[in-house]
This record gives sequence, C-alpha cells and structure tokens, in this order.
Amino acid sequence: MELSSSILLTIALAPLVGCLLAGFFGKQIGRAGAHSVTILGLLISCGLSFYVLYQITAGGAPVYNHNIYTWFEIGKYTASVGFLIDRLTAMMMVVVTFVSLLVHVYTIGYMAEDDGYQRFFSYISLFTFSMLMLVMSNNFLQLFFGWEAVGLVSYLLIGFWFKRPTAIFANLKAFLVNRVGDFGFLLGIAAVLYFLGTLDYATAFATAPSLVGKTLALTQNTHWDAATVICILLFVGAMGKSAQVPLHVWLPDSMEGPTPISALIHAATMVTAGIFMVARMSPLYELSETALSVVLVIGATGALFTGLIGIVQNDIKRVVAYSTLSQLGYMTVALGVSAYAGAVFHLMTHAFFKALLFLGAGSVIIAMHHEQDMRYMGGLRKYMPITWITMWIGSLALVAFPGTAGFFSKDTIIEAVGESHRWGAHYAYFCVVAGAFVTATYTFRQMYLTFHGKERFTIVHDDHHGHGHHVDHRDDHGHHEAGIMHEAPKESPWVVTLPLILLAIPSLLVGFFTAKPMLFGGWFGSAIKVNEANDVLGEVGHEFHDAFHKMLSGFATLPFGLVVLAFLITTYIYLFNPSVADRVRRAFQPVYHVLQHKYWFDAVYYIVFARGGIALGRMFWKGGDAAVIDGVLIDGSASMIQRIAAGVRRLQSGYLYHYAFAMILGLILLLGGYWLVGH
Amino acid sequence: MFNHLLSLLIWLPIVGAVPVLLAGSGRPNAARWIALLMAILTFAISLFLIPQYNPDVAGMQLVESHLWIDALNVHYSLGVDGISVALILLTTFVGILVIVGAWEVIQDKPHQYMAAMLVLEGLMIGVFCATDALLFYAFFEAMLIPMFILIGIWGGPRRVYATLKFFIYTFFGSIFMLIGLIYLYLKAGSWDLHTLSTLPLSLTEQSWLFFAFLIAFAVKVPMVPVHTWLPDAHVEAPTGGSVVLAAVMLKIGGYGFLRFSLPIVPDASHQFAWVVILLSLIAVVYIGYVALVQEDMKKLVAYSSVAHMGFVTLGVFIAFMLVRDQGNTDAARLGLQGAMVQMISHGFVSGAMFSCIGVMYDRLHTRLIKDYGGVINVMPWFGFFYVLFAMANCGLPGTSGFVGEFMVILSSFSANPWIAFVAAFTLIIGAAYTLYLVKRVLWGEVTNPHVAEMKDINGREWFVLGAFAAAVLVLGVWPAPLTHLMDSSVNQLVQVLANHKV
Amino acid sequence: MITLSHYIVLGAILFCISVAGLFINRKNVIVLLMAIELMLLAVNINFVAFSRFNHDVAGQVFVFFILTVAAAESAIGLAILVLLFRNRSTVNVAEIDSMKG
Amino acid sequence: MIDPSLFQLVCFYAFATVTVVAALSVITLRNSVQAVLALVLTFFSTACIWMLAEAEFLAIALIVVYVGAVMVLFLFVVMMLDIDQEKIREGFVKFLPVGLIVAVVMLVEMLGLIGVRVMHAQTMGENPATAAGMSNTEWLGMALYTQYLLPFEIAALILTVGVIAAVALTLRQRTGARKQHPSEQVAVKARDRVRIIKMAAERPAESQSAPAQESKP
Repeated sequence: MELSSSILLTIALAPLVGCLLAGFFGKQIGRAGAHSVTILGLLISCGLSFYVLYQITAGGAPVYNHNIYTWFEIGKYTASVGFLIDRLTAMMMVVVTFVSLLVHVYTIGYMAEDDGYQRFFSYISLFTFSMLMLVMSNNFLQLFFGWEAVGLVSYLLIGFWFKRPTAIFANLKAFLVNRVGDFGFLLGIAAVLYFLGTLDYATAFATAPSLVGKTLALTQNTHWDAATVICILLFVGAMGKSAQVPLHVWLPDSMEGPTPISALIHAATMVTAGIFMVARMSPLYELSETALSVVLVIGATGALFTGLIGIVQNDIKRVVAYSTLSQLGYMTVALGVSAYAGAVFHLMTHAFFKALLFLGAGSVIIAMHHEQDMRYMGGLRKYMPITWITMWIGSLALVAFPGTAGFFSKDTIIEAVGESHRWGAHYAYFCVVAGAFVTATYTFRQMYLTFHGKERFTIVHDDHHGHGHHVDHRDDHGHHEAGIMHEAPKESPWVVTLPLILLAIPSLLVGFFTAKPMLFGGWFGSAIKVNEANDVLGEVGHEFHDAFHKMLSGFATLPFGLVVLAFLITTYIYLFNPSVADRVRRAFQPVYHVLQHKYWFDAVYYIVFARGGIALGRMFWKGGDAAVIDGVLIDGSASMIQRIAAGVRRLQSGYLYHYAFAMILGLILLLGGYWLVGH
Repeated sequence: MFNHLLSLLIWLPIVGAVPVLLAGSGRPNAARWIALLMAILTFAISLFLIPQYNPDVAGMQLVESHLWIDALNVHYSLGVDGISVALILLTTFVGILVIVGAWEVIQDKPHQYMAAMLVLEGLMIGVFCATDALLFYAFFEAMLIPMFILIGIWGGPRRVYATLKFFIYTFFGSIFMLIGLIYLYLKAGSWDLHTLSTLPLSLTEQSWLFFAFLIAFAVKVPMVPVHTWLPDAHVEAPTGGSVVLAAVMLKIGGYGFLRFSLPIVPDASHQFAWVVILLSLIAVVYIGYVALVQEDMKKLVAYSSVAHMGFVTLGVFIAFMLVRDQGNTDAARLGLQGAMVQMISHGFVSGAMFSCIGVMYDRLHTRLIKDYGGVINVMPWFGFFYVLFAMANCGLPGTSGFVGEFMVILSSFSANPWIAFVAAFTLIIGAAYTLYLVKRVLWGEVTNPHVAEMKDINGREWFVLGAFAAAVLVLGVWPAPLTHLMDSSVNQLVQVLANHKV
Repeated sequence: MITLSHYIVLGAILFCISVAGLFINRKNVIVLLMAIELMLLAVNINFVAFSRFNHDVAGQVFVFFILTVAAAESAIGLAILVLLFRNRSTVNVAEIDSMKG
Repeated sequence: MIDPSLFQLVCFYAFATVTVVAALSVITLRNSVQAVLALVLTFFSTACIWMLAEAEFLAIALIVVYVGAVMVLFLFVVMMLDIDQEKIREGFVKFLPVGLIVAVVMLVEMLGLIGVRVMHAQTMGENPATAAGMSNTEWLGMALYTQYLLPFEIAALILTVGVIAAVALTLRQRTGARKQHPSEQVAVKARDRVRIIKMAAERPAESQSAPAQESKP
C-alpha cells in the first residue's frame, strides 16, 4: 500500500502546529494548554511515524518519493520540497518523534517552575518539525533547510536562559561553529548541483556513477576527484552538526541549555543529523576512498580524544556531553569504514541510551536543586532509585555491556573497523578499542560519583530560606553555596521517571531484536548503498548467527576486557579508595593539564577566530573604511579641493584694480599673441 | 486605466503628495491619513500588475510612449518586465510600511515628511518603469531630492555631513552615467534602451561606457570601495528614510546593472566581470568583518546591506562567466535569478531590520549597542521579530535571505569553486555579526535602567514588523512565484548577454 | 591728409593713457570712473573713424548706443559712489574689499 | 592758400595734442575737480576731432550729453563729497612705473598691430552721408529709427532704468524727520484717537480706607 502524502504531511506539520499554538498563544492557553497541544502534536506525529515504519517494513509499502511543491524552477534546475520515505527515514522518524515525545513529557516535570514554560514547549516542537523535515527530505535543499532550522532551534534552546552570560555565549558559539560546517555543506550542495545537475536525491544518486573520472580544477595544476570534493565538503557540514574534531567545541558548551534539550538535541537527534546525512549520501561516499578515509580518521580521533576529556570533568552533564562526542566519533568511524548501517544502528541505540543518560542526569539535577557538580553528589542511590537503576541501564548500554543495545551497535562497529583495510583503519581500530576503555572509565566514574559512595553534600533545613530559593532556582545558578542542600534529595515526579523507564527499555532490548536485520540483513534496502569491496559489515555478518550467541561471544572480546578493567579500576578508586584519584591526577599532571584545557581548542579558537576576527574587523574598519576610503579618498579629496580653493582664493583679493590688472594683462597677452601670429 | 497603469503608478503618489502638503502642519492627522490612503491606493493599483503582466512573455509590457523633448528625441516611454514588476511591488509594499512606521514617530512637520515619502515612492517606481535612458536618468536623479530632504530635515545630529556625502557621492557617480548616455545618444540618435542595446559598439567604446555605468551604479548599490556614504546616511536618516534607502534605493543600482551594463555593453561587461566579482567578494568578506565591530546598530545593518548587495552584483556578473566561458545558460539564469531574489529579499530584510532599530530608537533614543542588553526581557514580541529578521539577515533557510544567497552560491560554484568558497563565507561572517548584535542587544540581563522601562511593540509596530515578517517567510518558504514572474525576463537577459556586439 | 591710422593711433594712445590711469590712481574711485570714461571715448573714436572710412553707418549708431549706456553707467556708478561714501566715508578702493574671497 | 587737407591735418594734430595732454592731466592731476575739468577738455577736443571726420551729430551729442550732463554730474559728486585728497593720492608714485610700463607696452603692441604704414594709405574718401544726399544727422537717424529701432528702444529703457536706479540707490529715508502722511491721516478712525475705558464705579475697599485715615487729623 502506497504511503499517503497527507499522513506524511501530518507527521511533519503536527509539531509545527503545536509549536505555533504554544508560541503565539502561550499566554492564552496557559501552561497546561501549551504542553497539551505540543504533546498532542507529538503523539500524532509519533503514532503516525510508527505506522509509517510498520507500513514500510511489514506493510509492503514501496519507497515514497514525491514532491509536495516546487520551490523554484530555473532552467534545468529545480528545487522542490518533498518527502523520501524509505526504511532509513522511517527509522529516523520513529527515533526522533519517540525521543521527542518522551522529552516533551519529561519537560513537564523539569521545567515546571520555569517562566518560559510555553516558550520551551514551542521550541522543542519546532525542533521536532525541523528535524523531521531534515530526515524526511528527498532533496538537498530541504535537507539544508532542516539542517539550518535545527541549528536555529539549538541556538534558541542553548540560549533559553538568556539572562545567563554563559548561555548566550554558548549559543552564539554553537551557531557559529555550526555555520562553519554549513559553509562546507552548502559548498558541497553546490558541487552536487554542478556535477550532477540536480538537487533531488534519487536523480543525484542515480547519476552518481557518472562522477567517476570527473575532476575539479582547484588550481591550475591540481585536479581533485569530483566525488572526493563533494563528499569532503558535505562531511564538513556533518563535522559541524555532529560535532566532529575540530568543530566539536560547541557541544560541551551547549550544556548551558536546559537538560531536556541536551538529551533531545545535543545527544539523541540533532547531532546525529550529520551521521544520518552521510549514511543517506552513501551512494556518493562509496565513490571516494579518500573522503571515507578522512571521515574515518576524524571520527576515530574524536572517538578517543574527546572521551579522554570526559574523564576529568566534574559537571555531570559535561561528562555525558563528552561521552556524546566520543560516541559520535564511533558513528563517524563506522561511516568511514563503509559500515553505514552500523553507524545508523548505533545512532538509534545511542539515541535511546544517551537520551536516557541525559534525562537521568537531569533528574539528578532536579533532585540536587540544579547543582551539577558531581563532587557535591554521591550516595544518591537511596534517594532516587528509579533514576539510579535506569541510569545504570543507560551506562551499561553506553559501555557496550553484552546484551544491551549499545553492545550490538558498538561492538559491530569495532569489528567492522577491524575488518576494514581502508587507509587509517588501523589507527581507527586502536582508537575505538582504546575508546572502549575510556568510555567505561568515565561512565563508571560518573555513576560512582553520583549515586554511590559517601554523600558529599550536607542537608541544612532552613525553612525561612527554602521555598523562595526553590522558585527562582535558575537565576541563582552558581550563586548558592556548593554542597549545601536545604532539603533531602528525592525522587523526581512520574513525568520525569516515566520517560526514563520508557527509554531504559529500548536501551536494554532494542539491539537484541533488531541487530541482525538492521546490521546484516540488508534491512535498509535501497537507502544505503555499499560497494561490494567495502562491505565490512558483510564480513562481520558472516560470524553473526543470532543475537544471543553474539551476546555470549561478546564476553570474550578485547573491548569487553577493557571495560571490565575500567570497571575494576574505577570501582577501586571511587568506592574504596578515593584518594587514589588525586594521586593519579598528580602523577599525570601534564596529561591532566592538557585534558583539563580540552587540548586548548577553545582557547585557540577564541583567540584566533573571535578575538582575531574582531581585531581584523576593527583594522578593516578603522584602517580601511575610516582611514583609507573616507579619510584619504573621500574626505581627502574634499579637503584637497578646499586647500586648492584656499590657494585660489588669495587671487580673489576683492580689489577692483587687481581684477582690472588681470584683465589688462590678459589684453596684453592677447595683443602679443596677435602680434606673434601676424608677424 | 490599464493602458496607463504605469503612469498612474508613478504619478498617483507624486500628485497625492500635494493634498498631503496642503493638509499642512495644522492638521497632521489629516496629512497622515491622506498619505496612508495614497500609499495603499498605489499598492492596490500595483497589484493589478500581477494579472496584467504576462510572465510567460519576455520583453516590455504595458508600454506607454509619448514624445517628450522633441529636439533631443527624448520620449516619455514606460514599460515593465518581470524584474521591474517585482521591484515595483516591493516599492509600493514598503511604501505603506514606512508611512505607517512614521505615524507617531515623526512629530515635526509630518505632512512634509509624508509628502516627501510619497514623492520618493513615485520617483522610484518611475526608475523601474522608464525605458528611455534620459527619462531613467531624470527619475534616477530626481529621487535624490526627496531623500536629501528626508535625511537633511528629519535626520540625526550629523545629518548635514551625511546628506552632503550621500548627495555628492551619488551625484558624482551618475554624472559619468550621463556622459555615457550622451555618447550613446550621439551615436544612436535615440535614448530608447532597446535601440541602445542593439547598437554595435567597439570594445574600446564599450569599456569606457562600462566604467561610466559601473561608477554610477556601484555607488548606488553600493560596492566596495564606494560604500562609505551608506553607513553615514543610514545612521543619520530617520527610520523611514533608512528603510526606503535600504529596501528600494539600493536596488536601483542592481537594476541599473541589469538595464544598462548587461544589454548595452555586454562584451566589456564580460571582459571586466572579474573586477565586479572581485569587488563583490571583497564586499562579502571585508564588509563582514567591518560590520562585526560596529558599535552603532544602524551602521552594522548598513554594512551588512553592503555585504548582501555584494551577492546581487556577484550574481549578475557571474552570469557572464557562465554564459560566455562555459555556455552554461542554466547556471547563469540561476545566478541572475539569485541576484534578483536577493534584491527583493534584501528589501524586506533590511527594511525590517531598520524598522526594528527604529522601534528601539523611538524608546531609548540611542542606537549604540552598548546602551541596550536584555531587551527581550521587556519586549518579548519585539524579540521574536528581531530574532526572525536577524535569522533572515544571516540567510537561514525558510527565510527570504537564504534564497538569493543560495542561488548565487550554487551558480558561482559552477563558474569557479573558489568564488563560491569566498561567497559562502557569508554564512559564517554574516551569522557572526548578526548574532553578535542580537546577543548584545536582546539577550542577557537588563543592565540599563532605561531598558527596563521599554514597552513592548504596539499595534502599529506590530503591523509593520508583521507585514515584513510575512513577506520574509512567504518568500523564503515559497520563492517559486517570484522566480516564475521574472523567469522569462531573466531568460531574455541571458540571451542578450550571450550576443557579441563587436 | 588725415588717414584712418591717425584716428586709430589717437584711440590707442587714449586707451593706454586710461589704462595707465587705472594703475596709478588705484585708490581713487572717481578717477577710476573717469579713466573708464576715457577708455570708452577711445573706443568711440575708433568707431567713428571706421564708420567714416568704411562708409558704414553702423559704427556711428554704436557710438550712439555706447554714449547712452555709458551715461547710464556713470550715473549708477556715481550713485554707488555716493552711497559708498555715505556708509564708509571713503572712496579709497583699497578699503573696499568685502568681496574678498 | 593752404591746402584744405593739410589744414585738416594740422587741425587734427592740434586737437589730438590737446586731447592727449588733457587725458594725461586727467590721470595725473591731484585735485579731482581739476581732473574732471581736464576730462571735459578731453571730451571737447575729441568732439572737434569727430567734426573733422564729419560726424557732426555725434560730436554735438558728445558735448551736450557728456560735457553738459555727465561731467556736471561728476563735478557735483566730486564737490559734494568731502574727499581726503592726500590719502587718495597715496601710492601714486609707487604705481607710476607699473602703469607706465603697462601702458607703453600696450601702446607699442597696438601700434605694431595697427601697422601705421600699411593703413596710412586709406584716406577718408567721400562722406557717405553726402553721397546719399543727406546730412550726417539724417543719415544716422535713418539708420537709427529703422534698422536699429529695437536696440534704440532698449537703450532708452536702459537709460530710464539707470536713472531710476541712481535715484533709488541714493535715496535716503531720514529717520527723525517729521513728515506728514496724508493717506494715514485720511484713513484714521475714531477709535484710534479716543479710547474709552470702562472703570469700576467704586474703588476697592483698601484704597478707600486709606484716604479716610488720612483725612482724620
């Protein structure tokens, strides 16, 4: 049965309607109204997404690829707005709407006391709409629309608490770094249009093989392979959006936004748009070994080195943020070895367990009254059991404990890298395996610091101070004394815990049931194209018989060994002998220093690009515009005329006889001239 | 009526200015209402252009022609193609909004202000309609007078400097155009643009004429390095003046390139296209950096206008590289369309940005960024519009600002990837200066006690900003009607510039 | 035998005398005005002579006109002089320089 | 018997000498009145020279208009104004060389251009007026009132304007002088002359009591 476009339109537009209602009529419909309409919109959208997924997988619906309307049509170039619904899209739609729905519900609890309640709901619904436009697009233009629109919402949401200087710094940074990526992305789209003459996916992919042998003369003598240029440019976009080294700097700072959006946007969905995009473009990427190697190396670097930073972070959200960076690196590595399905699969599982971890962290933050520093937590296990358990599930998935969703995706990636012979694959293999250890280290450290060990906060009952403090908690972020609680932490309300539970289930189970078809069964069909020679997943798949056996064999792999090692070390340090942590830190002071400063990326960027840009601008302005153009050319010519006029003015003495003298001199000269001519 | 639709459009606002003036300072409200009525009437009549103009036929339509000056063979001849229609609609649309925008803001001699606006509107429509070179020139120069008055009377403290600079700059440029036109007249014996476009000219002649036109239109656009009048003029101009200046007057430079440089001197334009392209790219990058460090909001937006207009000139002249060097007419059409869409879009976006600054200026009477901060706390609706227009200004897809830049970048990649590379730099620098502005003005705590007393926008301001927002969004989400309107004219233009004249 | 040259030479001499007068009396407006009258007279002599020698009436007609205009001119010139003297109490040209650039 | 043409030549030289000498005196005499008188002499002898050229009408006109009217005007002005002669003559010697050099150079150039020898040959020939059977005045009048009528009228206009302008320039409204304004006198109305003021019938209480107290003693 053919998918109907009205269903698809409803999926995309229902969140938009919710957004507009909550945003424009927030005052009229009130808080309850705002969350009701947006959640209703999301429910419709999510339900229909599941229906579409069902239709696509089991209902035998063919791939839907139709334009809704023409955006412009100039000569042979047309740009349209339309939907391409295949299995990849359907899966993404489900992930996006499902996580988004849960985040909506969670927000009711998390933002309960915030003034911008309606605004927040409006934003996240707008985000859902944008993200759906991105994943459902059937052309590059709409992809770019969604791409930038999610960037906009991300900008708005990071700066949601716009009174905080750090938040508005972070959102500007996020937008600009993303723009650097978009810069490449837009050029990539331009290259696609130039070489393939179309913006439509289907046509572009169909004609992609014609790229072979085409080159682009970037200088007189260097000719670049067309496919490589296109793919690298597009990947620059992915680097921005999916926070790959060296454009990763915005993601940790984006934690200035409220936690629900950290979960939704900066972990589960938006940041994976880059991964989705590369997977979508697999017919193009398969044409360029060079581009894939670039992807591979950049991803591998991110996977290991950003994870290392996570180990030294004390902010609970930042640990998760660096872990997101690292996991995005894993996905990128998978793309780099042509294991697109693996990347997308990890994207999906990661969406669940990382959203879970973020929401769990958010739950902890609520309980701690917006204290995010783990050094003032500890022992929360007994106060908030649901959060504790679900976070452990998420953590196990993150460290790829056999059987969890994360295990199937991550382990497959590691194996696939092992199978690959692409340039850089060895480096990548080292990175992802070492990364497994790093991941486990920061994850367990985080769990221990938060939920286990001694309580490192003191509860001071202070009724007179208590409630007012509670109401405007977000204003006094960072003001209140660290480690002083005015009441005991308690488990969050059901709107918070319900999404945790609902996310814990897929984090635990989704891999077990879907790993085989999605990874090895060619489940994605035409959506992902892998060349025969690059099919590392196929190689891995030979050894994959069923999920259960895979799970069992997972206990015997090197990465698992590293995880266990990390578990033992962290358990010893954080549960039994906390002083070791300090000793380790002192012993590796230089390394710690480097990690603490995040390899100085931020500092260098700030000095070079922000300060440098301002300095350059000032130089251009004062030196170029004010001094040269205005000073010398414009006012200069004016003042030169003035000076000449001042000189000429002296001749204008005002004395009659001077003028008469001039006249007579003229007469004499005239007569002299006649004289000369006459004789 | 339809036979003289264009004349009606030109003269209605100009004649309508008379009753506005007659209403006098004693009855300011009467003057305002009459002016609004005239503006709305003009807009309504301009809407008739849509059914009357047939977008599938290239060439001038709704033509009128009468002999004007016998001795010089000057005709009062009017006509429109798709490009003109789009620009006329933009003019009449903005015309209403500036009058509404100035409603209570202009308390000093409102009748004269409104009358000047109406006259300006009529003259600008005249520029877009004229198909006789001397008539074009007459409108082109006459336009300066009301603008001169607007800035000179209702302007800021340095208005005298700014007005003089504005006037002399533009006048300096157009003198060269006049010389060029006189040369063409002596050669062809006609001022008719179509006749001139078929006049054979040697390459040397074309080169001289090209630079004559370039100076005139480059000042108007404005292109680097003759852009410095714009920030000063904008800073000193009243809000309405800035809006019209940015939204419509700058477009006349771009329009002039299309009407004069391309058809009359195609070979020289091809030969010197690199000059214009280089200057356009400098405009995008250099001006972007300059905008980044501005301390005055209006100056910042003025500089961003220069950068955005760089895309117009880039799109126009990239077409030569594409058609002549590569024979890629489709990409050339894309580039020209992009330039045109960028003109229209920039009309909306910059007009909206200046209106926003006007809204703030009316409340705090300062344009310095440092005096603001945290405005969104007290003016949430205003903040919504401001962010929307800021996003349009940095070219976010879904807003009109994106469409033109997108098309131009796509087509310039076909010409030369490096051009696209530099042009696409606007994505970063444009976002940087715009959002840096937003950050310092909107976000943050309220630090200035005066900001705390600011009231959110009233119904009148809502109407102005809302109308701009609607235009920005509609054009951004669905540009096809606009591109269709201009398509055959652009196509014809591409044909023309493929023809060698030498 | 009087020839044309006689007249023209006389005219030239008168003209040069008046020019010299302009120079050496550069402060006295009255003498300046008189020198201008002399100059006009020199021109008139030439006109009369040419008219007579070339048998053309136009020369004498022009003398007539020049006389008319010169009379008007000196009347106004003197009026200005009187006015000037009334306001400035001087006819010294050197002191009348408010037109200086 | 003296040859008439020779006599004419002698006369010419005599008149010319007077003219030149008088002109020189105009520019050199210290006294302005004397200078004006010298100018009158210049004009008079020039008129004589014009007589020699048989331009009788213009010669007479010159004497009547210039000597009779304009020069008298000059004299009036010179005598009327109290001019400090000494100050006016300052710099006479200083500028003399320059003036002389300029004048001499010009004269040399002019004479050179005139080409005395070349034009020497052209003699007066027959009087055109006589040849046409008219007097000089008639001859001139025929041209003036037919062919040059419009310029003539314009000249008349210029002269009129000149007179009016001269009067307007020198006219002075004396302040402080008492004059009658008949028009105002006629236009006057009764209420401009007499003003009737309404006054309260009774005095205010305070001022009433004050005189009462005074009157007591």
